[in-house]
Amino acid sequence: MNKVYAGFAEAVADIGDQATVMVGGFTGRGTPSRLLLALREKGPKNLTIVRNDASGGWKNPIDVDILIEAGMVKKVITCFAVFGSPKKVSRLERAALDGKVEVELVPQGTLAERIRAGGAGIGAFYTPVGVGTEAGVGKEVRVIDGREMLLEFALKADFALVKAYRSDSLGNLVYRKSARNFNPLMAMAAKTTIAEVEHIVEPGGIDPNDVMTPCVFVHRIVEAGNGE
Amino acid sequence: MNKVYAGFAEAVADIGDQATVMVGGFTGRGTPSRLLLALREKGPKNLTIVRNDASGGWKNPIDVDILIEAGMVKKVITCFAVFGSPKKVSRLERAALDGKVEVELVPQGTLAERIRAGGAGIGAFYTPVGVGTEAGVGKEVRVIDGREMLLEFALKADFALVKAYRSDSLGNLVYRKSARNFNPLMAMAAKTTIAEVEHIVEPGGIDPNDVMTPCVFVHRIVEAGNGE
Amino acid sequence: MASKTETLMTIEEMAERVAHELDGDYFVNLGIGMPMLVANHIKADKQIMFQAENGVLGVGPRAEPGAEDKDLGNAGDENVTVITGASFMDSATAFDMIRGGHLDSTVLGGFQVSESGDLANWKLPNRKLGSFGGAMDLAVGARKVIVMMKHVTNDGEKRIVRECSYPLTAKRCVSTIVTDIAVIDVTAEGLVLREIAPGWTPEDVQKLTEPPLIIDRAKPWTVQ
Amino acid sequence: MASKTETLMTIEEMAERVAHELDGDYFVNLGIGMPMLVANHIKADKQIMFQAENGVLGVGPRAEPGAEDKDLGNAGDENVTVITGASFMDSATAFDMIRGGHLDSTVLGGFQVSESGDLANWKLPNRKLGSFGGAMDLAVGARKVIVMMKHVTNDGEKRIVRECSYPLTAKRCVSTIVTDIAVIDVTAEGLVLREIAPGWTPEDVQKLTEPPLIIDRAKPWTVQ
Repeated sequence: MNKVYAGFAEAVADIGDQATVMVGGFTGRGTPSRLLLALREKGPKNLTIVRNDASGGWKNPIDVDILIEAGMVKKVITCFAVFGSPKKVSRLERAALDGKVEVELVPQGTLAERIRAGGAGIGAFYTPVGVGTEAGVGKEVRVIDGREMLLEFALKADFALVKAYRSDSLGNLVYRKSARNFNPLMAMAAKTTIAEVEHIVEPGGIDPNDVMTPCVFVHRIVEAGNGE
Repeated sequence: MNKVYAGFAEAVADIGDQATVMVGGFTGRGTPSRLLLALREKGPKNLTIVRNDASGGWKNPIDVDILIEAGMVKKVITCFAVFGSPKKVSRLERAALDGKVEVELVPQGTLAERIRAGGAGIGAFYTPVGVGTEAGVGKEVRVIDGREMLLEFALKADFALVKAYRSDSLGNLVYRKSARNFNPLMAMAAKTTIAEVEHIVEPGGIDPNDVMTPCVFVHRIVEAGNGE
Repeated sequence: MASKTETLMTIEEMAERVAHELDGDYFVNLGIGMPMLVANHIKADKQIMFQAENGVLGVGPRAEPGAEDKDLGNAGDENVTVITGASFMDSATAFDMIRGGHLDSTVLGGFQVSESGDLANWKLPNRKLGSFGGAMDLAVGARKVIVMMKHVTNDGEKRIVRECSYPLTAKRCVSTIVTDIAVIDVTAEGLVLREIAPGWTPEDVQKLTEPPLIIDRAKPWTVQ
Repeated sequence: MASKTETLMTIEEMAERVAHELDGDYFVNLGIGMPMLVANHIKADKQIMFQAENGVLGVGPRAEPGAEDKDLGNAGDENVTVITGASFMDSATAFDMIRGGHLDSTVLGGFQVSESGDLANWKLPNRKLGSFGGAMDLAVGARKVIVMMKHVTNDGEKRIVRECSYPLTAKRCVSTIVTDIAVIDVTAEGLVLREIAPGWTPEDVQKLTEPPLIIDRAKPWTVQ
């Protein structure tokens, strides 16, 4: 039942080929950079990555695009595949244009909700977002309350790599400011959730009212410090 | 933009006949008793009440069943309509058996999720809970990922009466311990959310990381003290 | 049946037996009523994080008189405490935990369990209204569902049946049944009689059980 | 068009004009890019709670150099601050707020807007891949959608069109379009020219706009 791992390599050692991996963070904020570096080092192939933004290019240079560049990724489910300006080509865009990586583009709120549904045992849901757009192609439409809505299915993963500010050694997580974003959702949606945390405290060190991800959702914790 | 109301009567003054009213709390914990008393005093008719438990009979005697007893309720959407023992008859059970109140019984997780969906702009969702039971009668079934699931629709309300521990004067809410329960969900799902709070503090008195219901979901606040 | 009365396990003994069944489980929800007694029988060296579906992970013992907290109860409105490492959450998250398959097990009361593991526990058939509570979600969502109930009704009616005649809580959800005379597993082969209370034979248990039991693996009641 | 160049509103003037359009709104999301400039033009006596879809309600000015917080940014990865009364939330809740219709308004950039208020703003037609970001949710969910864009492309191509030829963001979602020459409302009767930049006539604006404009209510550009 000990969830605290000494190193990042150890924590990602069983992420194998074909795994589906969710990666928390929004731009660089709340991104588990150390786990991403360890995963690149470990080097599994044909990963499916679920991540808000996959273009890279933010202030934090360690992002999921390092896995794409390393040729480890076969598919990316994301909201941001490219930069706004067509002049700047993201690693994902290049890989996709070369036919090396498949991209499933999802509206951001729908991505958040699909991940939450995956963790919550909800099979699918109807959202008004994306109707009549490329996001709705091939999807069922149903009129609810006079409004057309798309049927969207839950997303689950084999692993979630999340970043937290604090954790107790049981795995109760607290996030800080806008670094929360997708982390609590992904923590719920994976068979194995691995948290990179800045500080690990003893049980009792976090007020039960302040826990943002209860320990039931977290399987491994590695302390990173805050010096990234 | 001032959300702080001086009295409970004032805060519920526009809840009229036929309104759908969600009431936070689970047993007596987190139940907005003072708002319920004010609503009984105001006395609108033919209300639809959405509430986790509607049997009453808990430690806190001020519960939604006081509205049922006052003849103000035409329909209740709830998980708990009766006491476990058939020997003790709840006010709701008696009113339902007399044909005075219609009861829509919903599994608890489905109730929570339907309310959340209402606030989140999700039209409906599929859950495996209730398939093959009375909870599934007349509902669409779909197999998702090899599992039969029921289609359940979002719930919204005209008003939500919620109970919080602290609020700032902008309406950012913090709940305490297990008094949180349905309150944050209902706060999102109503056109007008009225919060009974123990203590109102100045803006800035609540750490932005600790806000449980952001002020965008809250329209009226009344200070109750903690002496109930 | 009257001649056997003296060897029926008490509710506390049943609760103790269920506690043993939770070995290896860590996140557990105890249903309202009889199942809540199980908490008293968890060995001191074994930590369990009890979840209460009203939004508590890490429910501890009942609050001492005078130390009750109006904002802290379990799903049955009992004044409880929390253990170190507990957390509070809203009802949606509490049920994400349940429905999403994150709990190792749940212990529920029962009126009837069928051969295929269907559970009926929320309403007596002659009652017009009932309460679903969180039972349907727990029965569907927990990875293991243990039902704790007396083997037969007070009127001697069988409760382990081919098909439930009482309103269902969930289909094919029960893993194990702990009664006052037996421990029975629901398996793909059928109901397996795993343990028998002292003084009972497999044949005795079969007489009070509608579907055929697989009895060749039956052992004496585990005493901790 | 060349002869009119000197009277095109600048991006800052457009942002100022959009700010005026937010009168009475309190919860507002500014899209990534040009719309973010609007925040600089909110009058000091008027408080707005800006939402950022990465999970901030109450975004304040950019962080001063040296005072950046690695855990605090807006949806465009800018280092920002928060105002008093702000709150943080996860992405699901941020989008519950958006999709659930809780925001008074959003300001989005645009490539094209159609007569019926369809918006295209996420991908140029010649590009294979794009980014949806949060634009689709904002366009569908906010109670008022203001589009801020230049009236025509750099090549002089009309952007306010009968039907969008670019990939759609959402159908029938736009309330008002603020361009560098006009303010136009999307109404059930059609596009209503509400304001015109200095030096322009309604007929000039019509020439650069594909669908017919209702011009009889056109007024001069509002200067604050």
